[in-house]
Amino acid sequence: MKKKNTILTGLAVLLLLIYLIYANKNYDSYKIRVLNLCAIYAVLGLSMNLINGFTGLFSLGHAGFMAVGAYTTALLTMTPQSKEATFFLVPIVEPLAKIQLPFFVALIIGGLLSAMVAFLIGAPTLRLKGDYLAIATLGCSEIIRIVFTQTQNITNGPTGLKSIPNTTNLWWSFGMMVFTILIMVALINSSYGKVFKAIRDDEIAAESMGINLFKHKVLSFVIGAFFAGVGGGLLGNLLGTINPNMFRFTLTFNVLLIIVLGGMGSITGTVISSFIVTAGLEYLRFLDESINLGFIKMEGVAGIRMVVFSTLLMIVVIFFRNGLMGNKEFSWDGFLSLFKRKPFEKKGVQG
Amino acid sequence: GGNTPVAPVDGNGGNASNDGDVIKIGIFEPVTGAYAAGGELEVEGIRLANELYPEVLGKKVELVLADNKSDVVEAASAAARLVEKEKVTAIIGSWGSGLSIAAGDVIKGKAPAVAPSATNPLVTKGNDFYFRVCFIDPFQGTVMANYAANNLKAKKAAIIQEVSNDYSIGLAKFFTDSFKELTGDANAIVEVANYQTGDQDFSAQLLNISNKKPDVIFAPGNFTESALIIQQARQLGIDTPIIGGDTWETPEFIEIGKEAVEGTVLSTFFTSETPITKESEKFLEAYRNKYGKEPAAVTALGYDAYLLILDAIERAGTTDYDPLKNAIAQTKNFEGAAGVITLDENGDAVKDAILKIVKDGKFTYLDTIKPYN
Amino acid sequence: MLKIENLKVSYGGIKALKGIHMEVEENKIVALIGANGAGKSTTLRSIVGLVKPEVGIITYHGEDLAKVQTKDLVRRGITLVPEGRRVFPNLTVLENLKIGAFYRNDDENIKDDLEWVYTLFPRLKERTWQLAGTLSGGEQQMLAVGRALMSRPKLLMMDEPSLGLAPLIVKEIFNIIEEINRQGVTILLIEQNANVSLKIAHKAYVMETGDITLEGTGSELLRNEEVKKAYLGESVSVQK
Amino acid sequence: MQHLTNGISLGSLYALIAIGYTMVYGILRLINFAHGEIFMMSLYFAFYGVAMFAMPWYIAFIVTILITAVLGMLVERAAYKSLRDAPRITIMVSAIGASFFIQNLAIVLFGGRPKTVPTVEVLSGVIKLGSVSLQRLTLVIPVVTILLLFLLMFLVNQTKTGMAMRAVSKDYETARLMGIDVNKIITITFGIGSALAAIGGIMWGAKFPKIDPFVGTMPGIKCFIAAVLGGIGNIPGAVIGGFILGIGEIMLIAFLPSLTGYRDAFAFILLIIILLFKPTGIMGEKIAEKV
Amino acid sequence: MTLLKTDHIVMRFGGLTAVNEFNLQINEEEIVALIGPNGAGKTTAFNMITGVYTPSEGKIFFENEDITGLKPHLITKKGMARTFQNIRLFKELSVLDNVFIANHLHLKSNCFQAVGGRIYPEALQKLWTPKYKKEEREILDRCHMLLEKVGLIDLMNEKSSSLPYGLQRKLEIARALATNPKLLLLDEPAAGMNPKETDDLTAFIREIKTEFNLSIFLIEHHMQVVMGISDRIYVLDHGTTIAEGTPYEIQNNERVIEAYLGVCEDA
Ligand SMILES: Nc1ncnc2c1ncn2[C@@H]1O[C@H](COP(=O)(O)OP(=O)(O)OP(=O)(O)O)[C@@H](O)[C@H]1O
Ligand SMILES: Nc1ncnc2c1ncn2[C@@H]1O[C@H](COP(=O)(O)OP(=O)(O)OP(=O)(O)O)[C@@H](O)[C@H]1O
Ligand SMILES: [Mg+2]
Ligand SMILES: [Mg+2]
Repeated sequence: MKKKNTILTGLAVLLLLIYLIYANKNYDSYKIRVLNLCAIYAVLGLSMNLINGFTGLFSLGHAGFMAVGAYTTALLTMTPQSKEATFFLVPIVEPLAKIQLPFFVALIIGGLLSAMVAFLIGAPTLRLKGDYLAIATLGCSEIIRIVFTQTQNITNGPTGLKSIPNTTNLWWSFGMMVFTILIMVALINSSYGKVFKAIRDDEIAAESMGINLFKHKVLSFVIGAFFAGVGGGLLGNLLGTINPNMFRFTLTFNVLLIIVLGGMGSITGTVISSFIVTAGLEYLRFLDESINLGFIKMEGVAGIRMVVFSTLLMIVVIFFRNGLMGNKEFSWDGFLSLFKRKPFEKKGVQG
Repeated sequence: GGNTPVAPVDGNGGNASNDGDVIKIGIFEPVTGAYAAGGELEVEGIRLANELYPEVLGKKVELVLADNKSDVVEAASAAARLVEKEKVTAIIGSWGSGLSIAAGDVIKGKAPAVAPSATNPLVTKGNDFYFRVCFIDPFQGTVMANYAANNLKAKKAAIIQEVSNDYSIGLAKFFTDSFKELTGDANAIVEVANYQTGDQDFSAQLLNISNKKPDVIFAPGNFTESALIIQQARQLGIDTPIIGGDTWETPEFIEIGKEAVEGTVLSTFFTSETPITKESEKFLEAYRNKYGKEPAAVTALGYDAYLLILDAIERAGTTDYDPLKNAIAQTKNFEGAAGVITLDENGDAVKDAILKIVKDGKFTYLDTIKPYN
Repeated sequence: MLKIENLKVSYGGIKALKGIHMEVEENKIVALIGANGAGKSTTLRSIVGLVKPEVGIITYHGEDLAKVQTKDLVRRGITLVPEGRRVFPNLTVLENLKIGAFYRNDDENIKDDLEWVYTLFPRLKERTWQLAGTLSGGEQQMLAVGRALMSRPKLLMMDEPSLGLAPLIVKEIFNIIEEINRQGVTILLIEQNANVSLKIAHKAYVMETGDITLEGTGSELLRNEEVKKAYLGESVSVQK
Repeated sequence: MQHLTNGISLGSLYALIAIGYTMVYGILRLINFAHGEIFMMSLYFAFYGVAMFAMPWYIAFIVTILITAVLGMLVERAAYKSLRDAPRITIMVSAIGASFFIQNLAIVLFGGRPKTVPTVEVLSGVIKLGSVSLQRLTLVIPVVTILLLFLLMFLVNQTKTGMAMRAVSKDYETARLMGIDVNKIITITFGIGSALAAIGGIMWGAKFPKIDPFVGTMPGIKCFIAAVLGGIGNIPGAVIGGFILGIGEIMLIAFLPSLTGYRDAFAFILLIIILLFKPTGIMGEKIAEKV
Repeated sequence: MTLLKTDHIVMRFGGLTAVNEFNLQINEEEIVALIGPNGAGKTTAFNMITGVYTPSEGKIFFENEDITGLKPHLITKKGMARTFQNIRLFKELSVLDNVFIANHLHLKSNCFQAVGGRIYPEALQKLWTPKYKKEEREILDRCHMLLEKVGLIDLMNEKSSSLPYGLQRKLEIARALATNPKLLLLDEPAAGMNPKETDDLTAFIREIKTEFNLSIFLIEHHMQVVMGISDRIYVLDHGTTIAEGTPYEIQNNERVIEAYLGVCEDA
């Protein structure tokens, strides 16, 4: 049984590999960009789901972590020349001006820095509960953004960074996504992951079972922030430019939306929904253009896309209140049984 | 429309971009999100130009709008969609330099882009596919510093800037540099106050400024916040002259600021009173007919961006991106609605700046400033 | 007065009730006993419309309760003391009692009823101004019963009123149940404390995993061997 | 002195809007992210009332308050009603969705370009008190805020409806059993909360006469902070929070001008510091869970 | 030997003194019960001992070590585990996981080792087993053994909230046992059970006591349980200890009868 699953998983990864090779060859840069974004959002969604979905911490600080990761990665990968050109108002501080590191190293440092920031934020705020934690973390993320707007000699202030090498490609983003999924699955099924879920279900009981609440909350927070930082780094080096304004709390909301739609506490759900939401939002663009039905031509109403999107969002939330997957996970047995159609098999997908 | 791509004219530089009988031009603007207001103004100008000049090379020009949601991530995708999926010949946009910068990498080597009003130097720097029909921040900052020092005879200036806005701090910086130089006084700037986009209350900053008794206040920033600033300053009894940049020139600036903004001076690209070119007249007439009001400067710039591209297509005689890009780069003394445009080696417009003063609830022409060399 | 026919309820896949029949006659005390998870609470929750039955008809004085919204039941004289007390923790004791009379507009009578409840539960009078959330379990239970009484019920349904109460209070609660029954209130009672509830019940039903397996008068069931074995335990005599 | 009056007037504005936030939160335990957007819509209603339909200002105000209340109730119907017993985070996403929806709808309907609130003489006249120059508004706002505060406190603590609101806030099911029409109570709460947003909106519009689809965002966040600062769900707390925030912000800019850029950060830092010492806000109820 | 000792502990909530100068002593392998009217302060005393509340005054000693004010998780580590008046299981988790988590406090692998251990391929584990894997297997074995003993082994993959009430109680006790306690504290374990189930529970408590060499401290209102298994009983009323003694002494104590038991009327 186990062996079969391993083989199937291997096969799936191989299929993904073949698909990526195909996509890289045949897709135009627009499609590739959207695919990249999907994978990056999956990484971001997973990182947030660890904190919010699995550990039950209502944190809205994700944009801040992404900002730390994105800026770190960008500053460490930009060439000294482009740094000089970009920082035309206030020159960049000395040591940063010259450093240039390989993408992977920069990405990891970005993740680590973001994790460190999360630790500094989490240590005081994780004592708060529920909405109070939400607003405090949201506040921290906004503070990070505001600080980045102000520290012109490091972040170039509101102008942001430009000419970040466009290193992120399908290999990086999907590679990171697969890596994140792997780590998350391992973590969630380990004793630590179970403890996270226990904290989510009942803090008081968990503490009475000898679990150090604070330590494990911080742990989850920091791990989540690490991957958020990595995701931010990937995003920055995909776009080639970042500025503090993109890390507003709406970005956090976007990620939150993905995990709620996918199902809080479901890795599978998060991955699926990050693809649906990201690609779907792009697909809806036809609404902004004029629609040509052959006989009538409707002038596109600017902005109607977002109206439709938010309506769809609310409808989906109302009808799938636990998200697409609830807190269930994909499993090969469940997947295969879908095809066998055994009448009495109720548990379709379960981890 | 149904896509039957036409074979590229030449083997490599060609983009199989257009249907047999239409040429697509992408509008890459924020129509939702925080910059929607600016985006809307530019789109107006672009659409108006398209109505007046619907054809080039005997083909119909079709505009394709991609909303960049005032968001950098979306901006890159929107631009990518325009060049890849819609296969546009050229792109116009975007309001908000950051958004244009985000599109820069995407469009490079795919289709040239012309920004109507993105004034940040970084937009065109190092990107020979990006152009603009406006002048850049350094020039504008210098113009206003000159005005303050020479016309107002100001010795001390205060700045109130929108810290989260690259445009605002850029202008403030260049103003500071040249004002210090002009006055020969390293302490000529007595106060730099900050505020943030969306702020509504500036009384504290203004009181601080008025305590330093400057001769002039330079307040580059969004027209909405700026109008409120001026209004609140007057309410607080501060009557120091207040000057600003091109973003002020919208009807809403006066609507919000009302009597308070009387007498404020700004630099801009364009005036409707003394039409600079023949095209200006045409534009003004059409705009007034269609909307029944005075156009904003950025609307005129949107209009110009469209015309500039059409002109270049005509000169290049093709829609292939390479020749087209070169044709745009070679633009010289092109007569647009908002002045005569010559593009410099960076792709930035070198053109006159116009000074305007608000008088009787109208932006009134004050002076024309030639580019400094 | 109340009639339940062929009631079936399920939660997702779990069949909680598998088609039960029950009847509550006016002025009687009817007890419903059964193991944990037998479906007792579910029965009460279906009566008040907090769960929707799959099939089955519940009528009250001939009226189909499926057509009546939960909030309108209290006007018809149906009141439930819910499982787990459910007092409003952020309201004072007095407010909790007042909210029991929410639908009523006869302020004078409400005052009298309040006094009546206070005489039944002097403990509540001592705590008039305390927030209900900080009461102990027993106090909260008294409050929940008192609150229900404030609505002047004709049919009072109680879900495990003796849960977690000190022996003394349990006795008191049962005394009060008999007392208000004498005053003309019909009672439908769920209890784990089978021996006491059977003792005071005119009629009783035994429930097992979603089915009613036995019914009869209280004393009949008290003597029933099966009931003794399954619910009363051997230590009955110890306590008595 | 001038700073202080400014602070008070800004603070009372924050307070006014924060009350509405707190009310809705108090009863639904739900961060009504659409509150700022409802506030924004009220500005548009006021604008159209006065500018387009040329209503006298007092009628326009009443109409605005009523329409906004209806809008609030509609939002409740559409986004929250069918989610009564859904997980909280789901409701929150629905709230965010509703807020996106209203904002984008406003863009489509009214365009992204800002409009100007017509001046109302009664509110905008300037009074000079010695060296301090005051807009009449500066005096009106705190008075209105305090008045509404007492009105609301009375409503929530002394009336039957208020009692029902508090009951509903803890337990829908039991409230229903008591004969309370839960949906009606929630609708009323939303109506009142939105009406408060409208009153806040009108005052705001008189002070800062600019309307665009995003005017609600910043006040929305600030007033939410004010509500949390005071202890979310607690009405007097919201007022205190509003004042602290408003006065604090003005003082920061006045006395530490170099830190102006951190104004918004200040609001959050203040919030976090207070939460660290009082994890449920200044006047927040203790959530010492009974085990 | 004395296992737990409280020295004049006091708990105040605002003006209310919920527990006043409570002195308690529990010896090894002893079953001690705490009874008293509702609101007497029993649960509050429990909460102080287990660290949920910090006493306003007084000291608590466990194995002669001062544990006053320690966090609950540290107290559990020292060898005390509890159940709750209202069942508090990890509802979304399986029966097995509920018990598994209670072993976490003894886990030695850190988070990296845990993740690494799970990623490390199964096939290679014959050559080398990661530390975490070894530990995980040990824990699983222990859990299986425990579940076997309490009779929940067949249900180990069920979601804990889907268990019937009585079994949830048992699971809660099993979970507490999994932390490897010396002293087990039970808050009204028989609440909501009918007399038959109550009898079964009493037997179960006795069993686990000998099986695991436990001391037990319990709160209960069911007198069958209390009188049946306790070695000693404390009686609280209004926060104050009004009696202490063997079940026989308590049953015949006037004050206790008056405040708590009531006069026995015969059926
Ligand atoms: N909300 C729910 N969701 C899913 N299952 C439920 C729910 N409520 C009850 N059940 C299940 O329905 C069955 C009957 O439950 P019910 O609460 O009616 O039992 P009961 O006889 O009142 O038991 P108790 O003595 O524990 O109160 C049980 O198997 C229970 O697990
Ligand atoms: N967190 C708290 N805040 C305020 N008062 C409290 C709190 N916890 C308990 N109390 C009060 O302390 C007293 C003792 O409560 P406790 O829960 O300890 O009683 P108990 O003996 O366990 O009663 P029961 O048998 O009903 O469970 C009660 O009057 C209760 O109202
Ligand atoms: Mg029940
Ligand atoms: Mg207790």
